[in-house]
Amino acid sequence: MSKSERPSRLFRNLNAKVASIPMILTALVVFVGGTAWTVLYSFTNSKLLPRLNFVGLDQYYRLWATPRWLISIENLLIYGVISLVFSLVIGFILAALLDQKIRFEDTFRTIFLYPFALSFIVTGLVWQWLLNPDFGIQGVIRKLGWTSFAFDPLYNSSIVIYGISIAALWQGTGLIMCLMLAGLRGIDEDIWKAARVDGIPMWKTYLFIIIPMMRPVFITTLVIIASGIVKVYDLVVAQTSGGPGIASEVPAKYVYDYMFFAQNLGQGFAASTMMLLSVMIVIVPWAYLEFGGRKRV
Amino acid sequence: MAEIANPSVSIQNLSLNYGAVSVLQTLNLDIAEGEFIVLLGPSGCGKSTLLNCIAGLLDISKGRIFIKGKNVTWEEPKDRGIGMVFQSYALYPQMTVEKNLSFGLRVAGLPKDEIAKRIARAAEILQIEPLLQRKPSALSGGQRQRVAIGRALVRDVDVFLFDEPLSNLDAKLRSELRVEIKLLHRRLQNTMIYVTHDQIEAMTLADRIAVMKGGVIQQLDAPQTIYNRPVNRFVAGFLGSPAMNFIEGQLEAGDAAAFTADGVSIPLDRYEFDKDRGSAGKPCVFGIRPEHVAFGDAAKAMPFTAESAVEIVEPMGSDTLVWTKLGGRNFSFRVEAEKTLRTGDPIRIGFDPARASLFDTPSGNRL
Amino acid sequence: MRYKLLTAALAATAALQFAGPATATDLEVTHWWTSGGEAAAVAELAKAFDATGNHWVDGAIAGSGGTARPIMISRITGGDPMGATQFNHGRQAEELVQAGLMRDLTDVATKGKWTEVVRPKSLLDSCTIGGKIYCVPVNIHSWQWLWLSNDAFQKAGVPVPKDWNEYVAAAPALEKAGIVPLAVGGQAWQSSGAFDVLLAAVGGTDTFLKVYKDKDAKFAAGPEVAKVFKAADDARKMAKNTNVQDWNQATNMVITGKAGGQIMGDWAQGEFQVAGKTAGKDYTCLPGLGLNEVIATGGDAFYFPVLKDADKSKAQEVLAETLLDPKTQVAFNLKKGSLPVRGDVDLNAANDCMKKGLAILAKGAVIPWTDQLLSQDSQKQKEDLFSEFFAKPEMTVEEAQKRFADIIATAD
Amino acid sequence: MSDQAVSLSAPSGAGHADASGPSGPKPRHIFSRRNIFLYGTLIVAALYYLLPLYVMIVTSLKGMPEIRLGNIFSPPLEITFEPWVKAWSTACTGLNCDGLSRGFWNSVRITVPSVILSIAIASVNGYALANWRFKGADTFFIILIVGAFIPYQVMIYPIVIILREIGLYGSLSGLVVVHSIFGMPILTLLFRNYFTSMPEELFRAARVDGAGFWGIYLRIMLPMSLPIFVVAVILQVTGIWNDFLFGVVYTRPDTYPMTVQLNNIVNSVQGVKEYNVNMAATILTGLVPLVIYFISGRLFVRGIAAGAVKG
Repeated sequence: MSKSERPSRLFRNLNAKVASIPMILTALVVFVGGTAWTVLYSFTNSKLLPRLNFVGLDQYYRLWATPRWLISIENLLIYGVISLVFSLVIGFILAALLDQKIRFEDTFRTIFLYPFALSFIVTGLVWQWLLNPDFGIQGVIRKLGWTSFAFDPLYNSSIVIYGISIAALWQGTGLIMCLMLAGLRGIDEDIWKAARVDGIPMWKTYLFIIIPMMRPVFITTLVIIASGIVKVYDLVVAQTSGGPGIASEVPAKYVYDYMFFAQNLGQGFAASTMMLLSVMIVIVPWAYLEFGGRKRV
Repeated sequence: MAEIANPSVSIQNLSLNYGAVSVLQTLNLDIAEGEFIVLLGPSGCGKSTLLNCIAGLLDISKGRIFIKGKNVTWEEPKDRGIGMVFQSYALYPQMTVEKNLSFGLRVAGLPKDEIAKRIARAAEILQIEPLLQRKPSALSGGQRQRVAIGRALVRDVDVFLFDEPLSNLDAKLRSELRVEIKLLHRRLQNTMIYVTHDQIEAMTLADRIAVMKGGVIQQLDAPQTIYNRPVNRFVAGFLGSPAMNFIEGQLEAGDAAAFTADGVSIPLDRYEFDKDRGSAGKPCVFGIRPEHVAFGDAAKAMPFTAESAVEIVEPMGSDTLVWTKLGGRNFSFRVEAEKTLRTGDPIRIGFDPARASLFDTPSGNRL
Repeated sequence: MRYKLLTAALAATAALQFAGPATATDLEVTHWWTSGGEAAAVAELAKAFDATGNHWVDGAIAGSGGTARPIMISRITGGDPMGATQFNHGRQAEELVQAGLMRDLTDVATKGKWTEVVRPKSLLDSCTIGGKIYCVPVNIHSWQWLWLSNDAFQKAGVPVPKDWNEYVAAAPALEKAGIVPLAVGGQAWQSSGAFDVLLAAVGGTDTFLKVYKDKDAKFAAGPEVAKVFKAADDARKMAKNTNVQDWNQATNMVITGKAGGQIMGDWAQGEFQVAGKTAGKDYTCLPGLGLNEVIATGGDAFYFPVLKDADKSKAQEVLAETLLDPKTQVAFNLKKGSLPVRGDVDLNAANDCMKKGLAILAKGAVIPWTDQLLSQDSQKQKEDLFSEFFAKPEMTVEEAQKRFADIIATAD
Repeated sequence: MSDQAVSLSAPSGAGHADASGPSGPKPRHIFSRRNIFLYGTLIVAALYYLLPLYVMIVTSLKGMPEIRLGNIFSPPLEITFEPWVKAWSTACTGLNCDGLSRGFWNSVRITVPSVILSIAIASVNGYALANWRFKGADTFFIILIVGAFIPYQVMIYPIVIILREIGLYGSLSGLVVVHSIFGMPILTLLFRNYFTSMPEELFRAARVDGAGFWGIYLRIMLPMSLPIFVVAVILQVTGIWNDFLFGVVYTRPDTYPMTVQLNNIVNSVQGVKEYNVNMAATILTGLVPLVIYFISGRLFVRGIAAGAVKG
């Protein structure tokens, strides 16, 4: 007939493939290539410039023997759990409140969302200031007469990471609220009617019916929050520079510091490889389940 | 199945798999020029998938598709000479009706006057002239579907594909548009392939119906044949509303073949067996449509009669459906709307086994 | 405002178009001198360079070397080098030189007889790799100073101490008067540097060298160094109420009398000067913490990346010469509070503290500093340790010393 | 229905007793417990979110002496705009004393092309992934999503090498490429979700109509994608405008974006920290994204609701 051979696989859907070249290049060259490059050089003793002097796993032995790295990991875990839990909880509660057909919804929403427009650098600076024990919140309350009042998270090693979380939540929950609100708006009104007729209390409806229905929203939200958590850097630098001491160090900062301050690229790369590895272990299987299924052809 | 000499659409050994899941299995279908074919089946039977394969919107795994004698298996949808109407109308929301209609023609680069001519014709046929400058959001559901049909119309093609076009409409509009589609077919004499799960649409519109299940065509025949002589229990049960009565039992041994179930014995001497009647004691299912059941005095004349009592009465307006028990099974039949029956009334029913269907229980096939 | 922007835009276009002639070449110089005194000192360099008919394009990057260095390195390795860049001389730029990215200045140096004028000689040595000179030292910075606020001690009713031990003894009085005895900024390099100073001052020159030059880990774990850790423990206790990050904010605490003193390099002097304070009257400086009057020959240097543009390369030479010009040296170092690298310049304008430094230099009481002795990697590990030590009162002296010895054992 | 009720109750006279029962619209109390809880919570939350902005604004309008003495929450006794002027036009970094003004235009020059390019690429990606899946497309997409978790710092070196190899290092185009690369994961996810949520029949209809990959994208999908484009523009403008790391590493001083200058001004402590100038500079730097949020906040939520969050 008109075509006797099946068209070559490669040229089927050609336009889509051509259009995806930037994505493919980014994925392969930048993300895969860059990552492979990083991993490769993590086995070297590169200092200021990348060089291929292999030293095996030395950088990794050293990494895991470094107290600062261990503190960084611990901080990231605490910060991650706090961010994740509170972002979702606060974001959802605010969204649920805004979804009650309230007055001034626009105003409230704008108030909750605006911090997201500000960079982490700005956020860090402002909160560094608000949490300054001398003239921030603690200072003001002490001046009001409550002299024993203590709220100085940024200057207290054991709670400094919570101080950073406060700022992070301030900056980030607005977006989460928006996502959640959008998700809530997407829920069929009939569900609410059904729950009301059945006499299910509102909180139960949310917990057992609405939230499970919002799975896709939660997934997008999780991607956004989690990627932000792993990458947290600017905020810490702007707010505490990792201090007091090394109490608020985070892995991304360790990577940066060792690559550029300490001029020990190998060590920095080893640390980033560990970060990547842990991200991959969690993300890749999930991403395959989530996005790999052929929902359409 | 009669060979069609010059099929308009011919599907040969078509298969479609998603990984290990087989959606369509070695399917063959020849459609004659100008024929109105309805693909009927429950959701998930593969009927829409088959239509999308014909349209070229899905890549098939195996087999070939011919339209007008041309192998279009690997052709783009636009090159197949088809027009398609979708369930959700799929009108481009940002374009006016006119732009919606002309979009495909503009893409194809047709001259302006030709486009105008075709739109005028389609608008005239579908009576949507006053709507041409409106956006789809300003149209009612029926109007939208007319525009969607118009979009297929202007393409001036040989084969029209309808993917459940009336499912999103209310009952009244549905029957109106059904008639219009029938008229359209009469006027255009195009080949039309129509996917639906609605048996009324199928019965009223089709020259032939293909009943599908599990990616396989169960029966392909004229509507009356399918209705009266379903090839298997699935087809029998799927068509007809209210549904056919089924009584499970077995073939009686002895010279006068009969069907027995739970104290009922139905003589089968008037029944036309499809194949060999099989051995005695063979488990089978007896099916009879409610409208083939006589009641009262009329029942007495029937080869088979039985006494029973009314259980539920369902007035339908035009007639009334009465539920009773036969052979231990729920059994329904129709009576005129004027008859007043109450629950518990003793009744006599009867029918002619010649109008019944008998299916083999394990395979479900017609005996 | 609009007018200003417009002129700026015009000037930029003009510069692009007329960059050709050799007479006026733009040379971008990156550095991280952005504090008050530092910026004033850089202005002197820019002025001198502009006077040669070229143009100094200032590439200041705030936030200390840590922020600036990756940018500089990225640009040099990325193929978009600046005209010249600040580095601490020492081991930081070694690899860039080895990779052939930095310009050999030997010719300029020979012409300017650098080997004769630069003093101490060790400065030029740190710029020399494989017999060739790659950088221009511009100043001598020494870390070993204790800056004391005379006001603060007056307020506390104790005499201004003359050495570290007296200072430690005076701490309770200061505290009683609501004064932070010792200001140590939160950034890691400050606590680490303070320890190094204590090591040289309390431990003595030999101890210092044995630890950092010979990298004798066993010695670092020994009783000599334990003494230094004891002093560091004192410092930690004295500094516990400092709530500032930047070194100059800490200096500012001393300037305003909120803190009794600060262990900081001579660059702090620039801040006192900008604040209009007079050495001896408003503040006191104790080199070597008053215990061991030595000066380290650390300092800043400029490196010149290899450029393709011939005009710019020429301008680099001009800049290199300008940087070591006696007049520039004096003007720059007076503002910066550091010591000039030439012995043959007139420093009558120098103040009290600077003169002390010059005198020590003349005596030859000079030690190499950690920038030359340790890699940045080891420095960073040390910074992490001391930053933790100063911020975490629970960390015992013994634990800190053990970890310190571990770092020395693997140091390079 | 109601007629029936009346006719049933009328003869017995029991209807009179019912008259005292609920009738007419249900009364609503403005100060019901629900409302107090609802608005109370919202107002408390709003205070938490507004406090820093309030402090920033108030501080930026105070003179330094007042800041040193007063409390950070008290309104300025004497309003001065000098910090704003200084932050915009005269604050110094090293030798450059032209404040943020230069950086503002640099940021505009960086942000506009970066936003356009990154959204163009990501929307096409999302469209291809949603409607034109080809073998391996999912793998690339997953790599992108995982890439969203890579800290940018890790990528500085490889990017330097890549940019050097393609000859874009140090140029504005280089920075635009970098922003497009790092904006790609989240944006592609958003666009993919949005296009997936669009009725597939529309896409099929267009294919039957003969439109190809680009035809459907430009003529069918784009006109329908305004909501998600609003979301993407907002996210990208915010992200790129606020970027510090790439701006500082991949540009030269004369093209530094505003955030880099903000950092320079804030960290170039000359003597005492001028908090009022810092705060003014901070607000000025955040102004562009803030204005965009205030204007388009409503569209933002609508855009997200329009499909960005549907899996």
